[in-house]
Amino acid sequence: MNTKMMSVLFASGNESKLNELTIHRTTASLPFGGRYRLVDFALSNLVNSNITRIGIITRNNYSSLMDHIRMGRDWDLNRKNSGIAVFPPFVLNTSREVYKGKIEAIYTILDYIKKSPEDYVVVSNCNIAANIDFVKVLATHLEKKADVTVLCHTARINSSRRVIIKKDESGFIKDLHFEETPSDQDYLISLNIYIIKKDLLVEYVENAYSRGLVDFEKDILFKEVENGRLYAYELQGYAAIVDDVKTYYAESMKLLERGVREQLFDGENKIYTKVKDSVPTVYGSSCKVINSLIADGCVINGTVENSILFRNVRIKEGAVVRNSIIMEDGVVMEKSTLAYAITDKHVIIRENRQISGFLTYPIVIVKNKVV
Amino acid sequence: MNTKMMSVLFASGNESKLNELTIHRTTASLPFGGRYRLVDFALSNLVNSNITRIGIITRNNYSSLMDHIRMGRDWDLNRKNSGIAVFPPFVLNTSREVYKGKIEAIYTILDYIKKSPEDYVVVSNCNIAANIDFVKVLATHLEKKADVTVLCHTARINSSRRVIIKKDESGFIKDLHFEETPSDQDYLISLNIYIIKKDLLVEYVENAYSRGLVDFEKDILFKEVENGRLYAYELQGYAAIVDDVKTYYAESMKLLERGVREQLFDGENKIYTKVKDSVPTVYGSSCKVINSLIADGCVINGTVENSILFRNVRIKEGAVVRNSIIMEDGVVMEKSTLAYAITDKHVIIRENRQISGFLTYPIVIVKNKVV
Amino acid sequence: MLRKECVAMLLAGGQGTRLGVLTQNVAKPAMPFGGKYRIIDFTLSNTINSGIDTIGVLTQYQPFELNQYIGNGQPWDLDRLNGGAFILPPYQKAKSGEWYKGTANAIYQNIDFVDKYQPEYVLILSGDHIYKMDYSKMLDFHKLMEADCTIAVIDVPIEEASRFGIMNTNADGRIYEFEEKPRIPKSTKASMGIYIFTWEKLKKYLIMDEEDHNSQNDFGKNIIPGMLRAGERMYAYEFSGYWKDVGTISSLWEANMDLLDPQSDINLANKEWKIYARNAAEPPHYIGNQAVIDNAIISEGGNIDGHIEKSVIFTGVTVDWGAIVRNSIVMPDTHIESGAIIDHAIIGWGARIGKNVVVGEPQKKPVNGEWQIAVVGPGVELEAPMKIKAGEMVGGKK
Amino acid sequence: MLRKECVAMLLAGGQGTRLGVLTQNVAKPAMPFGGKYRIIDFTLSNTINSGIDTIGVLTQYQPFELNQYIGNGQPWDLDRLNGGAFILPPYQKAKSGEWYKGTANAIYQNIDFVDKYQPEYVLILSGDHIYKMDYSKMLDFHKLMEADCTIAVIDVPIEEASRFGIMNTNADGRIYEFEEKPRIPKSTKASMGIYIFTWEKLKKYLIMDEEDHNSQNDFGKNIIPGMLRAGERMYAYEFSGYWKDVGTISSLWEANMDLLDPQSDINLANKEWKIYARNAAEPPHYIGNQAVIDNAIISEGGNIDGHIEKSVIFTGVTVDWGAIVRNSIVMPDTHIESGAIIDHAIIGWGARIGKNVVVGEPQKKPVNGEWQIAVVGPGVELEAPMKIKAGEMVGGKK
Repeated sequence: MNTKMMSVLFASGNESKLNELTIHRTTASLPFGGRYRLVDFALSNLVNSNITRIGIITRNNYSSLMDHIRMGRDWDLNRKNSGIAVFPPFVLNTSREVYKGKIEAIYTILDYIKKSPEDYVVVSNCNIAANIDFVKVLATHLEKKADVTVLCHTARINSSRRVIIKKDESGFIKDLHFEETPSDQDYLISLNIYIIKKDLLVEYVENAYSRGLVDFEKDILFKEVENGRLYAYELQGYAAIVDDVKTYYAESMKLLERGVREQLFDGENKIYTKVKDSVPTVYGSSCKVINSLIADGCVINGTVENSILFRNVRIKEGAVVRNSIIMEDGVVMEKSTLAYAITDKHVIIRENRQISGFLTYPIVIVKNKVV
Repeated sequence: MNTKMMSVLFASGNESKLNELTIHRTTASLPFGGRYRLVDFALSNLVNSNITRIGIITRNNYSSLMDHIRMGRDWDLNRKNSGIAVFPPFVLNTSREVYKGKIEAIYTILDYIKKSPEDYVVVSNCNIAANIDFVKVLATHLEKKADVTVLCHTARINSSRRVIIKKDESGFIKDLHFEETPSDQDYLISLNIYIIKKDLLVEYVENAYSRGLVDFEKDILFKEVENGRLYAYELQGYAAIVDDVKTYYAESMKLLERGVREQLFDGENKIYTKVKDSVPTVYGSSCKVINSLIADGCVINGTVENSILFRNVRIKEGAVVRNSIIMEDGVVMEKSTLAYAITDKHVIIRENRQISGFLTYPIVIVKNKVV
Repeated sequence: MLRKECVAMLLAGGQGTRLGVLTQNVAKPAMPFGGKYRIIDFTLSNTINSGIDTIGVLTQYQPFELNQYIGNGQPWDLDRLNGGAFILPPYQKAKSGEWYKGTANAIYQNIDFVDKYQPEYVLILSGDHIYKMDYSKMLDFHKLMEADCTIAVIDVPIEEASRFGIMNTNADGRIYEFEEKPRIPKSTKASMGIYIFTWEKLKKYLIMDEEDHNSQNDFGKNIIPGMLRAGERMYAYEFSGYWKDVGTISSLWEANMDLLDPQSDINLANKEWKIYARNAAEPPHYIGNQAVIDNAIISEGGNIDGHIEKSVIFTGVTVDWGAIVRNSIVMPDTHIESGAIIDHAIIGWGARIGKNVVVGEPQKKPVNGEWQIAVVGPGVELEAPMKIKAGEMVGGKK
Repeated sequence: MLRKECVAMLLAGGQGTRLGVLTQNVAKPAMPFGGKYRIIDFTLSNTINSGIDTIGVLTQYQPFELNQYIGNGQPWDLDRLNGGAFILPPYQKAKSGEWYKGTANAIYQNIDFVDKYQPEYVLILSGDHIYKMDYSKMLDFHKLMEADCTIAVIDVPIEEASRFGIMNTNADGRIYEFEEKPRIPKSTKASMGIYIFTWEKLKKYLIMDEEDHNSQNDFGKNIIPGMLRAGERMYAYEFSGYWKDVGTISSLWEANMDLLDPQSDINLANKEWKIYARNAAEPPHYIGNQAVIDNAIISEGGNIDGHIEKSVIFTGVTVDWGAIVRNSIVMPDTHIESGAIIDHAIIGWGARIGKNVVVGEPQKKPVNGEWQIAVVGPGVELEAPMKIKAGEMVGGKK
């Protein structure tokens, strides 16, 4: 077969900082961009790059993820010989303990990785929204004869524990370290997406695991810097790392910029998601909508400004929604006002409610809540 | 929609008496008949009767079942609006306890049952091999205006805790009770497969659950006898109830009779199973095979008599297999002899081994064992 | 092969010449409708929602689009191991081969296909109507009446009845007379072109019809009258609800506009009877800072910064600042540039309406029952000072 | 529509007249082979195993069987949302429509289909060969050589070379001459009828070829020689391994017999390169108390109580006690009654060989390279004292 890459995805990772948004789900299944879940970007990028063997390692709350993925049919990944394998926690871990870090996580599925015929592995978190052509990344990886290619982009540090890269003129990495404090300055920031030759990944993980190490970045990559074979592949165009409520809100709102949407969605490499057979959105005569991203299936009779509406949201007459994110099946009833809010799936805001957060502190309303 | 029936299947139930055969699997996924698992009969009967909404309640060891079913595509059950729903243990049970009996099991999925649009429910165990047309059963159920139709057949009692039926001339049940002792005489025996109107099932289960009752047969059906609306639908043709190693072996061997195979497999209602893309079986020049059922993908160079070979079994030169059941990927090496044995999947019998059980006490060799 | 109680055969063959430039390169059933659908989505969804999972799509004209659109049938849940959706073009038998001569001949040529499923009943559908219908209820009626043929009928106003095939029936629904476009209609029960036949019976008449060299091999002209003459049990099944033939520009436009009318019977949002469509994998649409939206249906992938009023906007449409779209249908991947004014128009997919171009004109009511809709063909690019008048059609290039 | 690097086009059009009664109602690619396969399974499986998931199947002859056999493509993992398997019969464009005139014309008529996937390369295949081949390696070679066209060739014995299209090449594989069935072959590199073209280049030649009214619109006769004359970069890709054209009764029989030969290169059991087929949902086969099996391939669903020697027994075959089957191919759902003797024969699907009927005769070696195989057509029922001689063919009814 002609396929050269497989992939290992980590469905979990930032649940603690995403608070209410990930009570019932993994980071991978966090709704984003009006009709997607974060995992859609990873899956679509892989499929668009002809990578069809994808192992997803979950830690907890994976049932919403399983429900979303459904054997991968919406990504054309329901394959006989490859396709998606979801690894629930415990399955390979006889001590009945959830894995402690990526090294242990990969170690539990080493058998699956070794048995796969592909030579290269894309290792990725599921909290990235970007449009990535891994065929090009692999071509560069091979051309540079790198041990590990680390995908990165130039951006400000808007959250803690970002991995900062320093590279030389040839693109090889000279330094890697965590940065805890936000900055107003641009840095080269790792997206925690890697391409590695499979045999090397297995060697790294077996070595590290036998020494009791757990952190893939700190215990493997940071140490490998000195060998000089880590290559920094800088992604042009929009890329979002979502790791807390603040970044979730800020990166969502960036999608209101046309240029950002074009970089993320346009061109040949489409982003796929679970098909829900919604009807197109219906706008009534009394609606007033500006600067908003609106998914299918909504019925809008009120005012919507600077907001993102997911599928099947209902905005009733006289309701006003500003600078907010309303997830699937949300309802804002007559004469209510919502500002700087993130309402999770199936939240109902009853009549005459006034709810407002603040730009840097958007209020989160949890799933199925009636306010 | 025109579909009138849905189904609830119990994947587990007899694991304790099936010993080594169900260490790693539910009863539903027990291999049977050379290329099937027991659940294939239930699923195929349902699909052939146009029943496509099927909830399967599992208790433990359900990963082999999930792997076998794969969203139901081999039964054409990967439907958008219906199809298979597998309910793992714990999901709806906040006390983190496995359900105690069928009543509690059904109670945990009552929501799923209530939301389904079908009016009638087929409730069935997964340890039955038979070819059943539920359209006919429902027609009789409606014609007789029964509350519950109990499928049964005439047979000897060959295992404990069989449910024995006494009926009147009109077919309605006059008595139902457990029978613990085997007999040489024919009885009318319940197959533990029922058709019930959905609303009535919900009522039964809600009532019984609120009284802390657990046993569907004892606590509901036995008590309903006195109302006189339980109808006994007697199945003609072959039907097997598999509930221990002895019945497993005996019912398997019955498949060597042509008449039994015709009743189980022939006609319009095919039995489907997971497709494995095996090649046809190859017989060498030195083989000697009589009175045996042989699945695809075998390579036979030795002697096989009165036996059942599952897919991809290898019988080497000089090996002799008699009165045995060899499950998938089994290998019997040169000059070994096997008699009255059941070897689980992927068992290897090395050269020059002599292994023999006895007709009433077949020896079981567990999965992946090399002897 | 598992037996099927009922197999559906969808006559999707027509070129739909009355739709002009819109069907120049696309068969009518593949025509976009309602923001994200194709016309055929309604019939396919009705079929699977009625519990019928085997459907032959008979086509001989431009099958590519339809073939690729239907694909493996998955969006309609028709990706079945046994059954599913099959495109059935004419084929070459041994030495000879012939195109479908008429609707009945199309079924005749596919008798072998139907026979494989050994059905008791065959449902004959056409692919150019917008409606939601549970065919299983019609089948129940067919069985109850022990009919040989059941024809779905809808009540039409008496003044329009002479435009339809009219069924004259007894009180129990049994048809005693069929009149094609009668000058003086005796009833208002118009045929919807939906038939259920008992297959053995239909097969007999198809074979007889094929032997008759004077026959036009058409259901309405030959098979139905022939069966009536022979005294077969033929029943009219009365359907009530939204039903619209979209065979003309005016009716296609009207049917789209009906979606905007809260009083209309056609409720797409009903979750009990979903209409499925192949998904376009587009992001949500964006409504810009300058946009004014007043009663519209807008599908995914759009960038709308203009003024939209009482219009249906399909997937991937861009409407620039200052453009005005009123009472119109804007099909997929179209670009309406600033200053353009669109009114009572249909803009074909992939078209570009340049700055300040005017397409169509305001209208109060139809003329002789027909709205004067301006049509811009697929892929056409218009520049100012171009002006397309009411009812005018500008040609499609591919 | 997602772009595809390479689209495969499978020429499945031929009636296969040399297979006589076996292809009277079934296109050659749908012919049963090897116990549970159809001939086309090999090409479909090679394609998906090579990582190519979009395949157009060009057919105009008896497409039903093929259409229903391929269905939604699931058995070959070709049930893709984007891509998959498509049956492409000729279709009617606007007013005219025409059958495929030749292999090149068949691709020409489907240029639009290919263009939708914007492929860089097109792989042209035929559906009547038995072989296992990784086309992705051939594609790698095509790219490495920066070729316009790459033709797969296989080394044949020099004495047989004049039966093939022969490629004469430079040391690096570049073709400088192509000779169709040369009397005095200059090389032993025979074309396998498998081509990879850079799509833009092929499209140009297809359009030119269509304009040439003297052309037979055939790849071997027109396109390949034309490209060579024009000096395009054409390379021969050498394939080694099992490859067999099954276009005649004798070669079909031989290819089946090869499966029984442990020395043969055709290894179906190799799990790295599975050959997929639609599953028949039959129980395991049963070998009875009286049976003698000596070197055979037996598929599912059979009841075998006779004597089987060096034969291929398909799905659902019954061989009664006392019947003898030697050196033969017994296709699906056949019944061989007791006392019948079959030797060097092919029994078509659904046939019944009555008690004591004799079909075929023992043979030591082929005559002029052809085995004298007796053939019983599909569905034929024979009763004693019927005797079918070596090489004789008894006609199929449907």
